Amino acid sequence: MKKVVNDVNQIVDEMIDGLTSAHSHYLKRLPNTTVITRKDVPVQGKVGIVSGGGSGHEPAHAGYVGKGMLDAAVVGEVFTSPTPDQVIEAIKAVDSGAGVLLIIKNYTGDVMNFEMAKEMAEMEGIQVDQVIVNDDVAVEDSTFTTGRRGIAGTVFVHKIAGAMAESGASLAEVKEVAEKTIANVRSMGVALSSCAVPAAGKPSFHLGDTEMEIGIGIHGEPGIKRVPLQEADQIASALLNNILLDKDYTHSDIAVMVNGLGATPEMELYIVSRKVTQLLKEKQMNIHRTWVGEYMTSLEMAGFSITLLKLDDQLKDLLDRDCKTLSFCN
Amino acid sequence: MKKVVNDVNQIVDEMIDGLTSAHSHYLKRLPNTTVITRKDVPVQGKVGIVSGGGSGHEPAHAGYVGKGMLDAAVVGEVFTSPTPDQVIEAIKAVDSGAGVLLIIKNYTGDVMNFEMAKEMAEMEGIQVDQVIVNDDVAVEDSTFTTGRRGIAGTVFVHKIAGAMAESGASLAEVKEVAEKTIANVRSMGVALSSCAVPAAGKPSFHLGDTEMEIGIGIHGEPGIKRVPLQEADQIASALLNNILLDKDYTHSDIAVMVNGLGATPEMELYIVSRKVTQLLKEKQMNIHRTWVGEYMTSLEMAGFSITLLKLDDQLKDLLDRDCKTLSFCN
Amino acid sequence: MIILTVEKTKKWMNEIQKRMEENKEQLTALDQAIGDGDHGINMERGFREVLAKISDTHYESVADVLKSVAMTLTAKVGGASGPLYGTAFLKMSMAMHGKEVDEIVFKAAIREAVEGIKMRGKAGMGEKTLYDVWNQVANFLEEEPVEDWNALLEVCQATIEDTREMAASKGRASYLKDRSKGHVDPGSMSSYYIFEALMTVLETGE
Amino acid sequence: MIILTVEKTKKWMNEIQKRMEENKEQLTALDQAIGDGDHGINMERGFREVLAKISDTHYESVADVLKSVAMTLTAKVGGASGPLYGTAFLKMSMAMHGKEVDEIVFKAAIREAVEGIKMRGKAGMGEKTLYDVWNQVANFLEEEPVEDWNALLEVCQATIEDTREMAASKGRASYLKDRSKGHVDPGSMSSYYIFEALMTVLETGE
Ligand SMILES: Nc1ncnc2c1ncn2[C@@H]1O[C@H](COP(=O)(O)OP(=O)(O)O)[C@@H](O)[C@H]1O
Ligand SMILES: Nc1ncnc2c1ncn2[C@@H]1O[C@H](COP(=O)(O)OP(=O)(O)O)[C@@H](O)[C@H]1O
Ligand SMILES: [Mg+2]
Ligand SMILES: [Mg+2]
Ligand SMILES: [Mg+2]
Ligand SMILES: [Mg+2]
Repeated sequence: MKKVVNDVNQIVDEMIDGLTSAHSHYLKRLPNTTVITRKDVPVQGKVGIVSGGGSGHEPAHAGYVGKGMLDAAVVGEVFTSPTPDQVIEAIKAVDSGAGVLLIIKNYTGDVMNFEMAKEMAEMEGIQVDQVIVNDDVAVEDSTFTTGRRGIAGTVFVHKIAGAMAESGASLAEVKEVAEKTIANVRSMGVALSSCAVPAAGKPSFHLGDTEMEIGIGIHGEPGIKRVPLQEADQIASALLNNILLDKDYTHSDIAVMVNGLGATPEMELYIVSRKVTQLLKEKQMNIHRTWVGEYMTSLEMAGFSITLLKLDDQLKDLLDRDCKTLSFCN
Repeated sequence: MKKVVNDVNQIVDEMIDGLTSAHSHYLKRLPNTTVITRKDVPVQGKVGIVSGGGSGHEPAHAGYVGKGMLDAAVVGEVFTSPTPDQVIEAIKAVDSGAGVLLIIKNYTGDVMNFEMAKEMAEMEGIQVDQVIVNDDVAVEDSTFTTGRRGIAGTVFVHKIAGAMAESGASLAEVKEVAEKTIANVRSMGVALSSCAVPAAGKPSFHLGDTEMEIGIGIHGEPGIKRVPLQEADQIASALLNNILLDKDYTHSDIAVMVNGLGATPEMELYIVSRKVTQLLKEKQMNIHRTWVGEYMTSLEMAGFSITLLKLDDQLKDLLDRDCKTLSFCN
Repeated sequence: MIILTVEKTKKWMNEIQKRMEENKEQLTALDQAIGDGDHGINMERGFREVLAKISDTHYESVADVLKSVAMTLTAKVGGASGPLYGTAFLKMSMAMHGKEVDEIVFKAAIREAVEGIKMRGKAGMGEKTLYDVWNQVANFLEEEPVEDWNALLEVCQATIEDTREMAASKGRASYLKDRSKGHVDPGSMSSYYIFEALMTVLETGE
Repeated sequence: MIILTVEKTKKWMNEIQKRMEENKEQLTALDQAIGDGDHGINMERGFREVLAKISDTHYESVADVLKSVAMTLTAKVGGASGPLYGTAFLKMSMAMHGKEVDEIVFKAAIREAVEGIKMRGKAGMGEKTLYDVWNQVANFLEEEPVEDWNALLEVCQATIEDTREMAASKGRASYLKDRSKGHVDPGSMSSYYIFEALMTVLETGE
């Protein structure tokens, strides 16, 4: 897998530079960090929202920094959680005194690094709280595992928590609505081809010419099973069935996301989204809105994920509010 | 190259269905056509803007349909110009009496099909005019060729003509500003891997493990030369130099686009954009704004293109105006 | 002597469709070399749609069949070849309008088709396009009787071979300039199948 | 007898760094099998940064060196292994604070490191993580004198082998459940290199 890179050890640094210099009118990099923030942080009186994770999932998370969503994104090495010192810088930069919410995807590394940062920031007198997104139904949620992974559903958590914070809510209120979103969001993905971590120089795994991996993780972690490639409609219903087995969305208002993992053309995502829309209507769900595109990628992996979020009036309102970020705008 | 599809002959139809059902709050499909329009067409008193082309370049062109950009996108088979009858449907749907501007990318097929439609619509008494975008400096613009191809620079033409039309300008005025944009926009691309037309079932061309194709066309048409893969910074300066050889942008205000062709991760696009920003600053150009992302793709091709647009006060103003489409919003 | 009837014209389309289906991959491969790799797909789709359209329709005249063919190709092929073949068949239809198709009418219709292609595509001889084949066919027919099908196909083949060494200056292949040399023009090849199909129909007689 | 000095501790880090560099691909490959394919990259980066940090710095005590190591690993590794190794070295440093590092202090420090890993990662024995190796090392040291390095490395190796047949229930590999069986845990392997490096340093004496 060929890459457009210079020094593989400088990828993250150069990416952040590229991103903040391209969009310097409303993003900035905290000097000597891997933290990208809104230009106007700290926003007085507003709860700060910080998310982040390993890089390689672009536009997550920097693409969601802006009015109505995140205040800062902390960027780690490719597929590697950022370190506590960086998270602390982000927390300090966005805190206006109203406290800071960390939105963490449920990976051992992310949880440990963000929690260390939280502990240290609290020692410095900043009010910090956290939520952990775990929307991936491909992983069994039992006491024998580290629990479900956080994948594309995280973007809805960013949007809703961000809108709540923007409205002037307290840290406890923002956390509460983020938790509500997490409780109502479920996702599952499929891969048709591998990605390659640039520094590793070779594909993370191998899939045969007629194989796909159901339940793939966004770092190329193997999924539930490897099966022969099927038609788009079949794959879409298989993923959807897994989600609906896990949570009942019948008669609900829902938000839908069909998320491309990297190399799958938008054309194919819409073929999937067509089937998803059909199936959800058949199953008597009321689609409030649908997002189709690349929201949480895995480098150049081919494949996609489907996310459903059950909405009540509050979530609907927050989801629909204006926001202004690079990759999500209402 | 594995695809998430059902029947390869139904791809375009299913994609359009998926797209218009996902975004039914502001897009619609004209029944029994491959035309996607704003829901509110014809917009009274406004010049209609129609673009389109073969599919496989998503989000072009349906992603640019909406307030402040296109009124309709006409979708052809993969990499194949749409047919005149479809273009006519689009023209009729968007014309409110103020006339219609066709924005055509300079490919023999597109030009012939859109021109046939224009002739027929004029016979029905609709005022139609056209502009042909030819921003690709990889192709020599001589009387011995069909001239330069239209590639990612087309998106700037959509934006600017769209903003002009939205402001209530006449067809002649909208055409004039579109022509001005075309005169000031230049692009060039590079491919690291091929794409595969779904119905063909195999890659359109082959690139060795350490090769890249400089000057690639967005349908996989071969470029200027095939050379060993280089570092991101080298590729970026090679493309930029070709553009700057063709047109002098020194001391100008410019808009920049780094456009991903499909499989290249956003991470890599930002590494490129970083270098482009550096080089342009060194060369004393004033970057007004930069867009980085997938705007005019070639299915799952890996690679990218760089576009520069020279701005005067009018173009700057039109580029900055509000717009509301799926893939471009200010 | 009448050489084309409604029946024969339908059969002609049938024969073309068979060839486009059989040679879809070959045409696509030729277009992958110097174009965008869809010519076979375009032609197969176009003539499949033509058959679907004309098979069960009743036509009064050859001109009517060909008009239907022209409309269908224009509406279903797209790309460069759609308007070009669409125009070719439309011009043939117009030249045959109100007439029975004997040798003279037929030859005049082919010449009209060639002019239509030229008008639409603005290509001249030697630009490595399907115009080359059509023009050579028309030239040949002006000199020779229609019976000499083998000679006509030889002309086609020779012209296709000629396109191999040309540098394209029209269509997508023109972007390649000298790099287009060494490859046969896909549109010329599909035109060959159109004439080969015609030969099969006319040779077998009534 | 003092077994670790500032000099020796620096040399220890040096030896670790060499091993992480040499085995970067192996560790990454192990992580590709049951994780996300970055463990070698993470470890190589971490200890490269450790060397850059400590090489030219003057330290008063072993505890100071290890604190620097811990801070650097925490700040440069990320992922799961960063906080875990960072915590391990930090706990060691804290246990050695104000002391010279003789056998007793050393053994106590290792036990503290193990407790730190457990506190941070919440893993117990048999969950197929680097905790397994650290815990077995601590257990071994409680029974045996520090000189028996070969026996200690054998314990490490046996533990690594044990992880092969375990189903992971912590870290990324846990997503695989039974499918994680048949693969050695990458973090256990990198822990092995840490102890192997220590052995080289301690064996060579002053
Ligand atoms: N201007 C032109 N005049 C005549 N024939 C042309 C012209 N441009 C292209 N062609 C023919 O069209 C063929 C390509 O058709 P096709 O692949 O279906 O369309 P596209 O190039 O739009 O994908 C070429 O091989 C050539 O013979
Ligand atoms: N909860 C945990 N407790 C102890 N060790 C763990 C835990 N989670 C993961 N590990 C160790 O971390 C190793 C993976 O490290 P690394 O690949 O660098 O981080 P990541 O999994 O975040 O990419 C695993 O092989 C395992 O030994
Ligand atoms: Mg990792
Ligand atoms: Mg084409
Ligand atoms: Mg073609
Ligand atoms: Mg890992």
